[in-house]
Amino acid sequence: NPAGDKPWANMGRAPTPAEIKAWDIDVRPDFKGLPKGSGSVKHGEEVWIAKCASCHGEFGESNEVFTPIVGGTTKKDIETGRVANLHVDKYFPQRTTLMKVSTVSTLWDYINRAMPWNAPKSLSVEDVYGVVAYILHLGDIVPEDFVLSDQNIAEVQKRMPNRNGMTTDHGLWLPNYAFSGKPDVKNTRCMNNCPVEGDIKSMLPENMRDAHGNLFEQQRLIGPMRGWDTTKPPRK
Amino acid sequence: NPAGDKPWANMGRAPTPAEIKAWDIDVRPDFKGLPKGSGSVKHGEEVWIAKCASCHGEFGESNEVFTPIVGGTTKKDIETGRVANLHVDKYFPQRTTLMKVSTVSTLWDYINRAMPWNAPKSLSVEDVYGVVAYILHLGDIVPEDFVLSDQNIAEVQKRMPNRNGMTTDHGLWLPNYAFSGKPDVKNTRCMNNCPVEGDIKSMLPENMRDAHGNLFEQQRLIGPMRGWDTTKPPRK
Amino acid sequence: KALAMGAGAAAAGKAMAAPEGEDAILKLPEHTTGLGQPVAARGYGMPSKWESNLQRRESPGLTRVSQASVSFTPLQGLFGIITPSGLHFERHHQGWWDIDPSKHRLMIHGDDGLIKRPRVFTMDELMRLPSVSRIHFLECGANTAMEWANVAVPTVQYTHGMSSCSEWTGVLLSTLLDMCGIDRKRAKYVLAEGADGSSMTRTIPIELALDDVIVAWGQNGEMLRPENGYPLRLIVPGVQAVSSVKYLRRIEVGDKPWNTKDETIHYIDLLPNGLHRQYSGIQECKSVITTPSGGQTLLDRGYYNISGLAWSGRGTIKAVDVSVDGGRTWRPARLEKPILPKAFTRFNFDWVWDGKPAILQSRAIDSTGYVQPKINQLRAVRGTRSIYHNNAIQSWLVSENGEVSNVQVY
Amino acid sequence: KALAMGAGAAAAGKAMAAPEGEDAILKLPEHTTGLGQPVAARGYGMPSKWESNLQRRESPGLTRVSQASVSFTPLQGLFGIITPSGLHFERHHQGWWDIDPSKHRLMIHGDDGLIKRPRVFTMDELMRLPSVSRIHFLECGANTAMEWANVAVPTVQYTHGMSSCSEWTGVLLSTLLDMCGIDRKRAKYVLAEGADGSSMTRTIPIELALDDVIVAWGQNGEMLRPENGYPLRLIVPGVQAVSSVKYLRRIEVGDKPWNTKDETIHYIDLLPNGLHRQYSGIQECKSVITTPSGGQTLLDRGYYNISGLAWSGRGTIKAVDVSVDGGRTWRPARLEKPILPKAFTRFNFDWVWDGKPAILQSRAIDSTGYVQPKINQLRAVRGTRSIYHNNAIQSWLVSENGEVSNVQVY
Ligand code: HEC
Ligand code: HEC
Ligand SMILES: [Ca+2]
Ligand SMILES: [Ca+2]
Ligand SMILES: [Ca+2]
Ligand SMILES: [Ca+2]
Ligand SMILES: [Ca+2]
Ligand SMILES: [Ca+2]
Ligand SMILES: [Co+2]
Ligand SMILES: [Co+2]
Repeated sequence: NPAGDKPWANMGRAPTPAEIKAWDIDVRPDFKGLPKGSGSVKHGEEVWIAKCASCHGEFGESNEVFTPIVGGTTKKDIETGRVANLHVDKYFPQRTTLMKVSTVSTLWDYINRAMPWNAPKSLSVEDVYGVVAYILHLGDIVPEDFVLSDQNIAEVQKRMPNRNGMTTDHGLWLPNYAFSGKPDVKNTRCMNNCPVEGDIKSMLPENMRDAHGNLFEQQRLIGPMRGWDTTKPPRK
Repeated sequence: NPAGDKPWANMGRAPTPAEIKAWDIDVRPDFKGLPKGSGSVKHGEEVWIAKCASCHGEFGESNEVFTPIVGGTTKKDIETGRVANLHVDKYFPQRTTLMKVSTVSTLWDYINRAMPWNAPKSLSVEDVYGVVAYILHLGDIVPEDFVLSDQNIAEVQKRMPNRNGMTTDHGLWLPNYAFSGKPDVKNTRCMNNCPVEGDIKSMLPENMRDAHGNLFEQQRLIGPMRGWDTTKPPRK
Repeated sequence: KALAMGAGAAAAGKAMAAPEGEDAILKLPEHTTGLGQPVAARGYGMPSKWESNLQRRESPGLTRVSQASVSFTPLQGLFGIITPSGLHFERHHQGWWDIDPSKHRLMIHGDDGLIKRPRVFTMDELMRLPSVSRIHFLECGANTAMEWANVAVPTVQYTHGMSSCSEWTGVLLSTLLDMCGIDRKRAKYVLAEGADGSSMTRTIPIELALDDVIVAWGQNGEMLRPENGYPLRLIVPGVQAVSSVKYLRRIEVGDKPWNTKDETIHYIDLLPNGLHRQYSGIQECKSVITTPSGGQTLLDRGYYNISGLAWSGRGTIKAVDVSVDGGRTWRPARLEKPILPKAFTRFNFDWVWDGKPAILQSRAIDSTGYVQPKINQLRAVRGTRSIYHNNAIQSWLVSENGEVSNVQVY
Repeated sequence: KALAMGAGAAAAGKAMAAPEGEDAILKLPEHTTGLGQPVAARGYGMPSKWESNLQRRESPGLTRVSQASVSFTPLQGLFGIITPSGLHFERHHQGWWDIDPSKHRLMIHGDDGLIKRPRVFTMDELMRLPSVSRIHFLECGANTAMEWANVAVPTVQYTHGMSSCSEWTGVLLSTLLDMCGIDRKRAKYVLAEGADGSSMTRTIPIELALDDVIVAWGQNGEMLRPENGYPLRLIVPGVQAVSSVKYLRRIEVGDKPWNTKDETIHYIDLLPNGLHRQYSGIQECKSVITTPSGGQTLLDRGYYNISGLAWSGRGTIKAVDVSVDGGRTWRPARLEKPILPKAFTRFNFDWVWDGKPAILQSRAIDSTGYVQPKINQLRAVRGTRSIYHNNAIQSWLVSENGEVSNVQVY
């Protein structure tokens, strides 16, 4: 190549510090990227009522616009860092945000970048500290008079109910990709006389036949098959 | 395959004789498929004036809706079966239908299936014989009082001006596909110091710069290039 | 006896009303006796009006608002391996946009010397770079999620329609990272970030980022569709599609994962013991029969060409087996070409329906030797609440009345 | 000095107006601070509004009426090997139709025992048959016709845009002919006939008919577009596209060619001696650089990824060479995968433009060893009036002002 090895290497330009600042908004679990500042539960409650409650409910309990943010965690969980209600034996119906999130940085980062849903990136640094504090308070992770700040957030992390609830010990974790990536479930390629239980374990309940609309109108009008006309009972 | 070798073999149904008749309209050079019947030049002229002339001109000479049908053939061509005006030295500007078509069956077949353009398959058998006769007459292939019929069409074929004008002796003729298909033109894969004449032999004349509209509007608005703004002269 | 069908199917019968023949043949239609539409009547063409049943659709009740939702590809009506871009499944978290590409920028940076030459690119600049064109599937990690516990939806559009396959064109992320002077020894992860309201962020391990990840602008020959990230998106082949960040505006190189909202609140797989598997990226080997499939009715007994799709996030498809007796016996299907890494592979299989109940299944094997599992095998390890990565063998029951239903059989 | 461009290009410059940064980054756009459109807002999606320049277009003056004309694919803006179906070139002889598929029939017959079991098929029946899905190009025999004598058109859309490439799905014609009991010994040709007004008819030799010819209903994953023959067309891979009869209604098997209008009045190649080559089917090996190409202006000096397409009607592409000095020196281009028989192959090539005039050319070599010829080599044998099968090396001149022009150089 007469034009040198990588003649495209100089394409583009250096960003300015202000440009990096405008876009580099991510906050990591080690709080790299977290802006200095603080916000109280009280301030957060005000922001929440004004800008969040309409979608998420006054106490983060709403299931209307999105699944609930608060609920399902206990004082015990805060101690252990494992949300007991996630265990299959608990039969707990819904998994809330606080039951799942393992790092408080995630709440800060996400609310700062994406909330309120219809006006993302409109909150001030104080607002974000405040609503995160308010949500944590709703989960009894911080007290009512708490002021969350870049100084004390690492302490709060130690009280996150599900902070020990994650594992990367599985075959789909990407860094393992090039190395092991061992699948956890294996089938065998049996071709004949294969062992099967054989009976039908589950099928669509009769009353859900038309839950997705008239399937006749969701299938091609020619070809080997037609869609079920779900305005009528099944053919005999 | 437990279902037999070709379990799809019985798909479909037999056509009825009437169905085959309705669609099997093709006419071959050996006149297989040609319906019995006849039509005079005179009848053909009537049909032509009523149903063809508006597009092709009274004498098949029009270049408006489609290239001319008649013209460029001579008495000599009728003798030799080769249209002399097709030779490169003749500098004959346009190739008409009669200069190219080698078999009269083609005219019959095509007019019958596709003309008039806006009402294909509306002609009677007599109409088709008639207009074919009329076109042939315009090319002086048959006399004014001629009546073309399934009986005499083979004789007419012997007067088609370009009947000997086709060759299949080339590398693109499909039956050769699987066998030889020898290309007639060869390049070599020279990589360095390749022989070239080098100068620009042809380029778009300046006055045709905008003959295809404003090229700026025919190219993407982003990417490595833009389209020429042909409302303006070339950039300096 | 033949299974007489409702609207539109009568014409398929072997017997005809009139002995002289069918009107469809004997009475020449208008299109055989008239003049049609001009060329370029539509400078950009659309499907036939007779095809309007094949649409992207939401699954009612799955999500609460349509801007943070999914629309499913109608796999039941598709052929081959290329998904028409207009039917590519959609997943948005804060709605889609049609972004002015002349104002779109991509920034690549990283602290602590991980990126020596941070850069900003315009689309003009990106599209000048050395590019690749590759066919890859995208599958949402939540594809087939509704079926972990029970049958919940009727058709393959809703069971498997969060997957599509396209030819993508763009510059390899590794090319960009090298231009920016990445420290290949110390860099461990990159963060990809979108320009939409959600500014979707996902952590991608450096092994992948330097392998086959594409910063793409082209999809199936043209620019990305707005719903698929116009003018720029990431394509992370073989990995759940949420990582293929749309409206890509920023790549940051770092040394630790970011644990973003969609890495610790969603796209985590709950195990019975209450632990969540995090960073579960790879879409394991999977297949599904699309013809015939749930919600369809067979018109008649006799021969059918069973057809479907197979894919693997770990490599190429080596074989697909089909069973028509609920998994007791299997025979290999024909695989159409091309067979490409991390791409859909189309399979076909001969079947004669004798009118008795039958259970149709397909089972894919990939180049690592992995064999697609049964749902009970998955459940034994992962329970029924892990939402993501359900790559179980799909069963379709053909009943005596010709109806094909979604069932679970193992 | 950088070549300053007109509308839209200023943003590509390296220098910025304000020292603190670009507005495109500093002022967050609406799509980063608002809520976008819902999923399935468009059940069938369309390209971005910013892409509307890429359209099928007629070449002014080429034909007299638009129903017997051609619209060209905008190859100058396309990527990869799949042509978006909405931009597939069109060639109609009597206009296009959107045919009711439930009323469409295919008849297969032949006299003299050449077909023992003549048959009529509905679309329902055809689509039940064993199918194949294959990627093939279609190229009109008249592609590049206007360039035999002189440069006549400005852009690659008009020089090469009568070619496109799609994934086709259908049943092999050989499967159908065998079902109908073809006499494989005595059958020599088949006639394919369309259902439109022109009832287009073309003779296909039995060697091809029994090889890889497809009776297709699928194109790029969905049904054929109306402009491309919905609901059924023939695909004759590697052969001039006029043989791939649209709206296919009838196949007759015979023992002699038919010499139809488009086999003796058109699609015949005039030689200098006045003879016409007839039945010139095969589309020989050809390539063209699509980026950069005629009618474009380079924004700046420096690196460009030269990109283009290569194909051969005789097999696969083995190599593509690129010259940037008008054919004096050549270097092999990178070929993208897949490389399939009788399909487009995408090539890419690194080039640094120093601001001086340059002549760009590509030259394809196929699996038979055939090397794409120069226009003067073709002319030496075929003259300048043969219209069809111009597969010459295409030259693009890059002038000092950045403009790329269509030129002939050899
Ligand atoms: C107009 C409706 C709306 C408003 C107002 C709104 N949200 Fe949300 N919120 C949503 C939706 C919808 C989602 C889910 C987005 C997605 O799918 O990625 C969401 C997600 C979240 C989540 C992540 C929950 C999870 O489990 O993924 C948090 C935390 C959150 N919102 C907090 C807030 C805060 C704090 C505010 C106010 C400052 C707010 N929201 C205002 C609709 C809203
Ligand atoms: C409304 C316009 C129109 C009318 C009326 C019409 N034609 Fe045509 N004709 C055309 C066009 C356009 C074509 C070219 C079609 C194509 O490109 O395949 C054509 C093609 C032909 C051709 C083939 C010419 C060639 O070189 O390919 C013949 C022969 C012909 N017409 C004869 C007739 C006859 C006979 C009639 C009347 C019975 C007729 N036409 C009426 C428009 C018309
Ligand atoms: Ca950062
Ligand atoms: Ca309180
Ligand atoms: Ca016949
Ligand atoms: Ca006269
Ligand atoms: Ca039938
Ligand atoms: Ca630049
Ligand atoms: Co997803
Ligand atoms: Co053509």
